[in-house]
Amino acid sequence: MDIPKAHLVDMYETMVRIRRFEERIRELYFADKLPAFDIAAGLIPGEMHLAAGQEPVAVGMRPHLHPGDAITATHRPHHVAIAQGVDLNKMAAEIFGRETGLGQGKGGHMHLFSVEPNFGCSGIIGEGMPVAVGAAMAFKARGTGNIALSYFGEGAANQGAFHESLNLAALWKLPVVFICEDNAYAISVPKASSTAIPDNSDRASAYGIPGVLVPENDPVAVYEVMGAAMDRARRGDGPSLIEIKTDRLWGHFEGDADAYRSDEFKEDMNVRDPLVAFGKRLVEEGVLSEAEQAAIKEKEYATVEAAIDFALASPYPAPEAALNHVFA
Amino acid sequence: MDIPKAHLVDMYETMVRIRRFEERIRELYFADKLPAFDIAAGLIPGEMHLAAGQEPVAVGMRPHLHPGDAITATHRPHHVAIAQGVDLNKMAAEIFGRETGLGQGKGGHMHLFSVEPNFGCSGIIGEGMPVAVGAAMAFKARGTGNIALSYFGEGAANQGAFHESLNLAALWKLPVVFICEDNAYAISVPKASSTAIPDNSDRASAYGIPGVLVPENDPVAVYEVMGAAMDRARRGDGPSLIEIKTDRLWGHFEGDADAYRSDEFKEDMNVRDPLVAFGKRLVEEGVLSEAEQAAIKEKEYATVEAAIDFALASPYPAPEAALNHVFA
Amino acid sequence: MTTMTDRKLTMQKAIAEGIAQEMAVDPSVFVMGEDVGVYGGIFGATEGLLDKYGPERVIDTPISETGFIGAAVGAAINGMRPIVELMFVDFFGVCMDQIYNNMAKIHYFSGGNIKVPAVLTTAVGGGYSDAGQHSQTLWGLFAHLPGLKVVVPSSAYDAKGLMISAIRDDNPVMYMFHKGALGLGWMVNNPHATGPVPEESYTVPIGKARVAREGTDVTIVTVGLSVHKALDAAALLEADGVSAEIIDLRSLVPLDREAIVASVQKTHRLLVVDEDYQSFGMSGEVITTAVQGAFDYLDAPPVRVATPDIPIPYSHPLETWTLPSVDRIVAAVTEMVSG
Amino acid sequence: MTTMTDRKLTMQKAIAEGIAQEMAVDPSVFVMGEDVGVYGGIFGATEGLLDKYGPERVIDTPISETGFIGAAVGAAINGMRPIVELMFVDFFGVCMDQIYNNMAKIHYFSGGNIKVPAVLTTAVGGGYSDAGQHSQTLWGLFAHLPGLKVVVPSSAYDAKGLMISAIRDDNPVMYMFHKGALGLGWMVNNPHATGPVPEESYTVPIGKARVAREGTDVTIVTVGLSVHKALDAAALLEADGVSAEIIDLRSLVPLDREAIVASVQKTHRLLVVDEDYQSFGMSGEVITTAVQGAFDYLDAPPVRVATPDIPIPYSHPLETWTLPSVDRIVAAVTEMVSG
Ligand SMILES: Cc1ncc(C[n+]2csc(CCOP(=O)(O)OP(=O)(O)O)c2C)c(N)n1
Ligand SMILES: Cc1ncc(C[n+]2csc(CCOP(=O)(O)OP(=O)(O)O)c2C)c(N)n1
Ligand SMILES: [Mg+2]
Ligand SMILES: [Mg+2]
Repeated sequence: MDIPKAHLVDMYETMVRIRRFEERIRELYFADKLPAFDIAAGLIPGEMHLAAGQEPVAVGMRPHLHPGDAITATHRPHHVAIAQGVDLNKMAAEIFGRETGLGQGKGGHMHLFSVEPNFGCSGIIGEGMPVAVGAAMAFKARGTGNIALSYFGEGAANQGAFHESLNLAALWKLPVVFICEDNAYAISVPKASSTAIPDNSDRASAYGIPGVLVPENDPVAVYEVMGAAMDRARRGDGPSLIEIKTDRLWGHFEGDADAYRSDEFKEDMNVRDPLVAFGKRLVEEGVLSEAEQAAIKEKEYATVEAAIDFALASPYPAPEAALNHVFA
Repeated sequence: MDIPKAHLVDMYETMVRIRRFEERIRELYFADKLPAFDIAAGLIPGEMHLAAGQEPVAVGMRPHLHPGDAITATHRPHHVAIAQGVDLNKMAAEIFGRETGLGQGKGGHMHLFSVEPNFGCSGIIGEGMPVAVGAAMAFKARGTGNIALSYFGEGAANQGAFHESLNLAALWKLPVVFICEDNAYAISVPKASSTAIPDNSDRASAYGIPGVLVPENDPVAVYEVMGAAMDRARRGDGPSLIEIKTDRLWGHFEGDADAYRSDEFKEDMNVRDPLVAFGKRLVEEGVLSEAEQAAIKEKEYATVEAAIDFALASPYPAPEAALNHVFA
Repeated sequence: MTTMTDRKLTMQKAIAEGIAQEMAVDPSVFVMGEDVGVYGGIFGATEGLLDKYGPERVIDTPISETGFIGAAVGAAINGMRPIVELMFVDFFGVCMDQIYNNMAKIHYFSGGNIKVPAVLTTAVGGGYSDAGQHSQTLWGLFAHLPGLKVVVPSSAYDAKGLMISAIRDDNPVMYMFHKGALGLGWMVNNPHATGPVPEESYTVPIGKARVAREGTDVTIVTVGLSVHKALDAAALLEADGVSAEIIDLRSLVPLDREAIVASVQKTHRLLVVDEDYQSFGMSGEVITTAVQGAFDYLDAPPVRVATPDIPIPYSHPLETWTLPSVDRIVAAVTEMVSG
Repeated sequence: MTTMTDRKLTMQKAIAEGIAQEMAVDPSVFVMGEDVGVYGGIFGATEGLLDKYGPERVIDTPISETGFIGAAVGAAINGMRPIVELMFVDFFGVCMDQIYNNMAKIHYFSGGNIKVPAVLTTAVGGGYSDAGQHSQTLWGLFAHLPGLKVVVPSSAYDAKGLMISAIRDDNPVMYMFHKGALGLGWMVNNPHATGPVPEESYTVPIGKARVAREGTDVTIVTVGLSVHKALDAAALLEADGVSAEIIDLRSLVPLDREAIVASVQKTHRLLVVDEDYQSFGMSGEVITTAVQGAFDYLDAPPVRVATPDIPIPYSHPLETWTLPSVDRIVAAVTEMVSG
């Protein structure tokens, strides 16, 4: 790995932070919903899509980001938001529906928006892809030197917005990187039942742009491929399409019985947990000892806990505040 | 040309019929709109998209059609409808807004629907593509042995519906042939300003299906390629994507000043008029003499004239008939 | 003709049963949509169908709503009777052309020659903090556009009967079920969501409202989950000596204007409860119907309790304040009758 | 502040001039859409802009409405002020998600932190036999959904001023121009389509209705091309001794409810003329506004002249019968005042 150690450590720290955040959200999500699960109840009501297992997809681009770069993410946004550095306190507060949240409680977990860093996500499949194209248009017109990253699932790659966005970005040679998080399932529908070809990265040829497959759920592989694609975009050479094979360790949303995936599939997934694997490798390669990793854990856990404490200590918005912010 | 003579003659006759129909519609369209063009005036008000020059795209599939095969066409539908054998009298009557029309005057030139033959078209770009997929699903479920053809322009190939339709048809191995009529322009926008790669047929690889480019606007070439694709679909081997380079001889719609295409471009197009070229070739190859072609013209002109006479002799629907047929 | 029954079902099971029974008798009926097969529908509307009828008739689709809803149109005009699910109505924006311009208009454009017997099922409604892209009802929007019938059951009995009517209808029917009225184990517990449902097949006519409760002092016109809220409100109002009549529209298209007018002529007062956005929608249409049909009978201006013209907010206190509630209904009626 | 002017422009030229003037002063303004460049917009709304501002700021797009309208959202939240054209409003179905769920809601979701200053221009309306997929107005549908301002100019003066207001507005504004009101040489000749337009830049406030004609016997509330029809009808009615007041709403969102109520309080009668589909739309909303705001003033039930709930038919006699007309307005008012 001829990657600066600082980058490796940063990616590891971020993975730990993401995983811990997802674990804590999961615990608190269920805390007051069980034993008789009621989606409307508790500190965090509503749907909750967690990304445990998909950390490599998010952290690999992190060292290559510049301030002002735009990211559009999906209904499963936490890992990407955290990797970009979205304020964790405000993000947690939003998820808990508090006044101090990114959107003062109006958006919730699928609608996290941040100005600095420049982040957005959405509950509609494919919706963020054209937005990334437009962000790139703005960067080009304004000469900011920024690029846009657009995350989407392998299920989203069959939505019309995918096609239109890639064509526009390629046609106008815009600084965008499209990143397909291939976790093999769209809710219960496996990729083979939704996608006519094995690899979405091969669809890049329909737009005359580079398509790269990252076949392993590994932050280093992602780091390298994303680095090249982001450089290319920043240089003005146009968009790329990256597909990364990754794993959604948990259900589609919390409360999903996940009966559509076999026990074997789930077991295999847990065995290859990317956080565990990356930690081991960093020990092996002498980048971070077990003790150092434990220290990182402690620090990151504290960061996450502080964010959750901040959220829980924050007030709910006043009910009539619902009327604010429809128009500027 | 090792094509049965009957097919060649049939294609020529159909091309003559189509061209004559378009010419006569054009004349009658302008007749009472000029000198001060008013789109709302005259025997045929509204937009009028004519397909003169695109006859090869339509007639090439004709000898391979079976009864019950479905076709979905575009806002520029006449050539395809005529080639499939849609009742010319009722079609003309619809275009003239008469009670005897295919839709009793409700649909008009962009909304021609026929049960036998199984034809439909639409004013919305890409709208017919998923419909063809669904027709093919029905044929497969019902075991009718039929196939569906979906026509669309090269401009439509950048619409999301294109992507979703091809993916579904490929995924489910449905009997559909997708036919891109590449006339190089979408209204004023040239293909190079809208499509990130030169040939849409190359987009077939994004769905793992055959993609075939027909580089010349020639009924024989279309006949051969369409024959293979239609056979393949009928055999149960799934969809194909065919792109045919063709020419729209006139404006996007009648009344279009067509200033966005150079005089040279237009001149070249007229020089290579496919009807003229095909006629010459049939003489050269001894398929149809000039005299025989003249006889065909006479017959087809009479057929077209009879359809227009039928339309003009038909009454307009009663105004309140507007209320009928909202629901069955 | 339906027999009396002691059997109780949730609305979710009643929907799935209605589909299953029609699939049994009509081989042209099939189901497609995202997660309708193995998963049984995110809201269970297609539960058990894959096991019964197999993957040729219960088809899991890619996330391609324009593609597969358009395919339903093509299948419907070629001899099939598809039931196609749009998982949440909020997603209509990615596929609306196929719905309103194609499915809804082909019959008309064809001068009546072509029929499009498709059922478009979709989940609607909020109340569980799913935020602004997963909580809308939007029925006013669909009812505004010609060519689609629009039904919204509020009870298990109606849900099954309207589903069977919808499948047999030769027109496209949009079948909107409210998540909160389904009786799902994992959704807000709702006692009104379970009710008697005959085992045999039966129909409920599309276009006929139902008097969900008789009353004399005020008419409450509503639909979907708000019928339940209105019933709860009426019970409270009864204690205050106010007798509310509740009209459950059951279908927005066709709209049973006679039922609205007749009730207002009787009670002289009208409240419309609408979980859809307040302006330019159902509430204004119902009020206009009443004003035009019962102008001289009205003792007070009609009132509405609806979702204000704001995106539906995520946070629990915001959402609770935003959606129609029993409290808001009681308060509105109380003010009207005392005013 | 605007100066008096003798210069007359068509509405089409006034729109293009408004855009051009804002592009001159604000480099963040750019235009994109199908055929907006070389062609100048199918209805001329962007005429001359490519020559003036070049292809970087006047961008012809592929036929990818979801793609480029979504891109307008991305550009708007990243420092630009896009004007994006949806060629005909009828095409909204292929891109509605980007409009109503994204452009319209991001400001809200972000708790006010992010602004989306985009203008979405679109052509509306029928009357020239373009049939059911090219003749709709659909403004009621857009006004039903929160987060978008919706403006509909009827005069050249308003067209320019509203365009400049829309561009400067920090919210997404849907700017709907009626094809028949543009004064296009190739469209039905319409004398009302040309009017005085100051050369300098000026704004017309969004959300304020305009009294297009003062009167005492009946209020006609309308918008777009129907304002012209109402004016023609009012002239005929005047000859019959009926004095009609005409309110041109100019914007549906925000809706100037005060103007509606004030006029009805004065005239005691209301007719709504709406080229959009009749049910579940603008006409019901305006009537509800009047009934709630002027209940005791109304001498007769409000009436509407709208497009019935049918797809817009192609054939000339059918379409003529379907759309609101001067005759239908005159007949409706005559019946109301004599009834
Ligand atoms: C347009 C649209 N259709 C359907 C849905 C419902 N839905 C939410 S997540 C999801 C699956 C997405 O799969 P994928 O893109 O692979 O992302 P993943 O959930 O695996 O991260 C679906 C179908 C939606 N939100 N938007
Ligand atoms: C969804 C949609 N967008 C835009 C239009 C307007 N429009 C009508 S025809 C056309 C150009 C179509 O180009 P192409 O697909 O190449 O077909 P051609 O006209 O060349 O036959 C456009 C943009 C439309 N009808 N529908
Ligand atoms: Mg996935
Ligand atoms: Mg073309």
